[in-house]
Amino acid sequence: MMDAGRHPNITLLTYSEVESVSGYVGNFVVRIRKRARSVKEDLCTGCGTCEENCPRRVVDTVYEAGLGYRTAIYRPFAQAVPAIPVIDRENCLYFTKGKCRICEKVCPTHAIDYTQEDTILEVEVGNIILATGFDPFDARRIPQFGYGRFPNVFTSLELERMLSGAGPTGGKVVLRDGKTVPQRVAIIHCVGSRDKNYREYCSRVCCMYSLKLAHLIHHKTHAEVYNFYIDIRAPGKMYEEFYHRVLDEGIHFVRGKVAQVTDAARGPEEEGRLVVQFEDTLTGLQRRMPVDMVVLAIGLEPRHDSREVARLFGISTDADGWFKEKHPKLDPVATMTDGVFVAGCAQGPKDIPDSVAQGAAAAARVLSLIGQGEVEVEAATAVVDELMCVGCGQCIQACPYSAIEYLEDRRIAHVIEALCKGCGTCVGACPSKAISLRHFTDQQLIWEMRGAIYGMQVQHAEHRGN
Amino acid sequence: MSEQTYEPKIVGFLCNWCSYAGADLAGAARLKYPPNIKIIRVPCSGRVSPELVIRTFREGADGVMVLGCHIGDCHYATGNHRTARRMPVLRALLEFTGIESERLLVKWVSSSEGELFAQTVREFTEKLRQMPPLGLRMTSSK
Amino acid sequence: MKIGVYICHCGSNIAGVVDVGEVARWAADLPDVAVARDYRFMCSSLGQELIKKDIEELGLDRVVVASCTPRMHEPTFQRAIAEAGLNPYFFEMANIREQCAWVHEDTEEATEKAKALVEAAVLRVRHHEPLRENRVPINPATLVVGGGIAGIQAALELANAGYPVYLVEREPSIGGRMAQLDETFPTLDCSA
Amino acid sequence: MRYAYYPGCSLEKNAAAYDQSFRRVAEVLGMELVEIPDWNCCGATEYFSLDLLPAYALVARNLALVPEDLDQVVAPCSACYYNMYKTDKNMAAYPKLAAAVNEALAAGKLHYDPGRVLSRHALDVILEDFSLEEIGAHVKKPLRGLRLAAYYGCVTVRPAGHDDPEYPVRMERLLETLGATVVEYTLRANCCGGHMTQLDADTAYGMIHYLLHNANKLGVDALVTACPMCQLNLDAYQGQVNSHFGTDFHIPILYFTQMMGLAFGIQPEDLGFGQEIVSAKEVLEKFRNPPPEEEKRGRPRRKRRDKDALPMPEPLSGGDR
Repeated sequence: MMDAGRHPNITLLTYSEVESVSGYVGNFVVRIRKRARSVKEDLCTGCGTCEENCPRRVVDTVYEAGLGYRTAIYRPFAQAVPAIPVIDRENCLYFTKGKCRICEKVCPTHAIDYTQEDTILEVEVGNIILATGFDPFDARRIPQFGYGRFPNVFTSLELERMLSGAGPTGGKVVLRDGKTVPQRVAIIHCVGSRDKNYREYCSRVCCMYSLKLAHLIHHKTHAEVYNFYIDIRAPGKMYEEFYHRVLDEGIHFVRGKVAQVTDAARGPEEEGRLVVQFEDTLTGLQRRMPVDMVVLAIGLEPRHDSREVARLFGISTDADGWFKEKHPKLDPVATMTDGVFVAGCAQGPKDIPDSVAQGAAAAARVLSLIGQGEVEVEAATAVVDELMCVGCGQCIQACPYSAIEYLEDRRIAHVIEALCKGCGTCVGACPSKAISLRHFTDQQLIWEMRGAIYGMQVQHAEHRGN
Repeated sequence: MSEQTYEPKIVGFLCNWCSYAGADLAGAARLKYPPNIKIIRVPCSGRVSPELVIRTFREGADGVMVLGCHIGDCHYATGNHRTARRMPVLRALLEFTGIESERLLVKWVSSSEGELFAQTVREFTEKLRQMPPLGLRMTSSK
Repeated sequence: MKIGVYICHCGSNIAGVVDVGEVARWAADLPDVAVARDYRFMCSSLGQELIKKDIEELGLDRVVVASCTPRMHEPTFQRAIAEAGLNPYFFEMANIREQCAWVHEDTEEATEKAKALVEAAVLRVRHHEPLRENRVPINPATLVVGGGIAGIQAALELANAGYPVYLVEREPSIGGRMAQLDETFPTLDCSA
Repeated sequence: MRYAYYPGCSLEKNAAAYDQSFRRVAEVLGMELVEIPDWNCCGATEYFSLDLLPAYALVARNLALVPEDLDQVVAPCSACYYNMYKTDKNMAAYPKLAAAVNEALAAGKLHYDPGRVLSRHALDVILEDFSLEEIGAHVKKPLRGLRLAAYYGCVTVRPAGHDDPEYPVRMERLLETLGATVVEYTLRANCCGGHMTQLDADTAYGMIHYLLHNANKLGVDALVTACPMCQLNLDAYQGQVNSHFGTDFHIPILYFTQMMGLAFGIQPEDLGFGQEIVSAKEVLEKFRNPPPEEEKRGRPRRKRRDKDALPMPEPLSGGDR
């Protein structure tokens, strides 16, 4: 992370989004909106004084997964790259109520700038790599697990933050009250994954991170940890071994789907606790287990806006919304659009080693293109039949690329081949059939349709000419 | 049952970037649709001139589909705007020449809409099956 | 004019539904077709060799391959015939996998449709003209969208090779999901 | 708006209060109920397990008797609603079944074309055909100070997807509109045991005890239901459960229409109050003399946030899954 921030060849554009993309492999033009940070990047030293003094606290739903707070002027985390904060204008007291300006007063370098505006910059690139990642499954969509209703139902991402020494609890595993250490913890696998009601696919990482969470929770709290799983999927180097290590540590495994998590007690031992109701498929029994904490192993979903992003870059998504690779086995990081590559979870759920490998693979594909120095472009361009052209200019209006010019002296249209992308829109527009698209001529298409429509009979009709 | 002795011939002009890819996705997902449609790949729906559609009917098609990218998503920026503007005029022309305008289907299908493509083909084929053959092909040879 | 027609089995992907032998036998009678063959995997190097050999030995000047979507392998075959000395535009593909074998179930129907698609390609390729590829230089800069672990890795590889990279991230910091994790499986090492 | 009305057997006997209160509430809302002439029992939950064809025919007869000019039927009983809904859908999905059922109906010179009549539960009709604002506009005497929990049971919410079947929320919104203090009752969509009381009393008592015990912990004044079976099990067996488990529950089980009627200013006698076994006297008492300070108590307590406590996730807005 630090390396990427420091590298002289990398221009870091954080708090930024791509607005539009045009052009083709080798020569894309990309418009990027750099959102206003309200902090002057050249003056800010990243000292953090503004954060310390900001009076506004909001729940951090991104980095802290909703388990912790941040201020309105903030850096997502202490080692953020770049170390420059942003003002979250939706929550900032100055931007919402018109007064405060404390950060401006305390900033030793006068870097705060409330008047900053979004800037648009245009960059020219030869290739594009999309590594836009995933969204965690929203556990509130499965109401019977009670996330959002029962305080002590957590998501796995919340637990990750809880276990982090720099997280909201300083690394302590506690209940929602912030102090009680759980004595019995249930981890429910496949929340949102492998479930026809939500996502049918396996999210690939949940089994392994659940094992890791089980190990860490047990290690830190000595709590009894129960894993409720469908199957344990541990395919990876040292993964199965890790599973066995966790088994040996005395972590419990129950094979079966959990029907519901409830706070309704059926007996004294359940009072005041959460109860996991489940089917134990290895004994064939319906059972209930009182626990103090429930951790939902949420799956991975495509980014909520993955379809719009795919459209922006001219690539496609699969039915779930993951970016579609050119070939699932032979070309896993290229897309159907030349010069656009995918890496990481944007293409489908995967773990860290696979994401890193794909990132490197995508880079290698780009390097191979750069190494070739040039790329073949459209040969199938439009061409004007000078004898037929009456110079009406319809094609000039229709062309999306301004690739057709009007030759004043000869009063005809002329295609500038270097600009023509071969869409053929001009052909559809020409009233005098004077313009045609190479490789997609009327003649070629008509013969193709003849073959398609009435087959062998064409041979007989052929002599009658076109 | 006896009404269904005839299978309509359908030609689909699909833009290479969205709809053709959508049809490919329908295949990759093994969605099923009737075999009546024969797909002709064009770079952009904007390439499909009114004359080409009329020619397709004259060559014996009972139905023509022109599918392109959604407006705003055209690989060629604005090629499909032209299609969108052209097709209503073409419909009027078809009616004028005695071809029911519903024999022409113009729709936007993206590369991720395999199911929409399959559904569109199913519905269009079914609709044409309910209509009599067009039989415009001008040849007597057999 | 001499056209070579090649029907791909794609293992059982096509051959499992379409009677490929029948399509090849039938294609041999189409106008100007000099040879029509079916083969297990046309896109394999052996399949490509088959075409090249026919071009050289039979003097083919047009080639039709009926297999998967041209969006996948059209460049593959164009390259192959170019290597055999033919203009790459003297080529046409019939999509009998995605738009035939995979979407139809009845062998008779699918075979008939495959024939129609092959014939359409043959009739079309007879009217193809030679075209010359234009070449443009590649801008060595790359845009990487997303500053998570995959994006960072890609950006570093490119930057280390000496090329400029624009790394765009929606959040105020790069790091992505990885930055949220403390210890990762199976080695429990710190992720930062 | 005119609706065909199918009261069903329970509403003639043990759930007469439901029938009475629904009719009165419907009147206030401007619903015109046309009772199906000569209707018969829907077969309840048992008949479908015994003999399918007569069971479907029994239900289809009622649908066939729905007057020609009406295209929807309202049933306050969840079992009746479910049976009618299921019969209509299955006849549409399985033409053979439809033919067999119609053959049976022909003996009585009747015929039913699946899809002609939409079967709806009284709760769905009230919540879908009227907005909360419209309902709120009829409230003359809010149910101020009453702590109520909604109890849907398992059938009401399951077939048609009007609400989340695992965690419905619409009856809660209705009770809030009526001015009551609604408590979150986790077991709102759990089964009441149905006819288990007749098959295995111990199991049934266990199920009923589970529901009552957890409602009791919430300190509710009453449980509000939308199903005669639920009402019967929780009300009529409350005494047995008390002696079986040595508990002392006293939780009146009332119909949502009774609560609506109260808020609409209708006299309790006209809403069937007094017919319940676990007396609702205290509820009516509290309704007439609401404790004055009740309103102010709930709020400030929530504000005092423990400084150690971790934030809770926001509830899902919109409720769509």
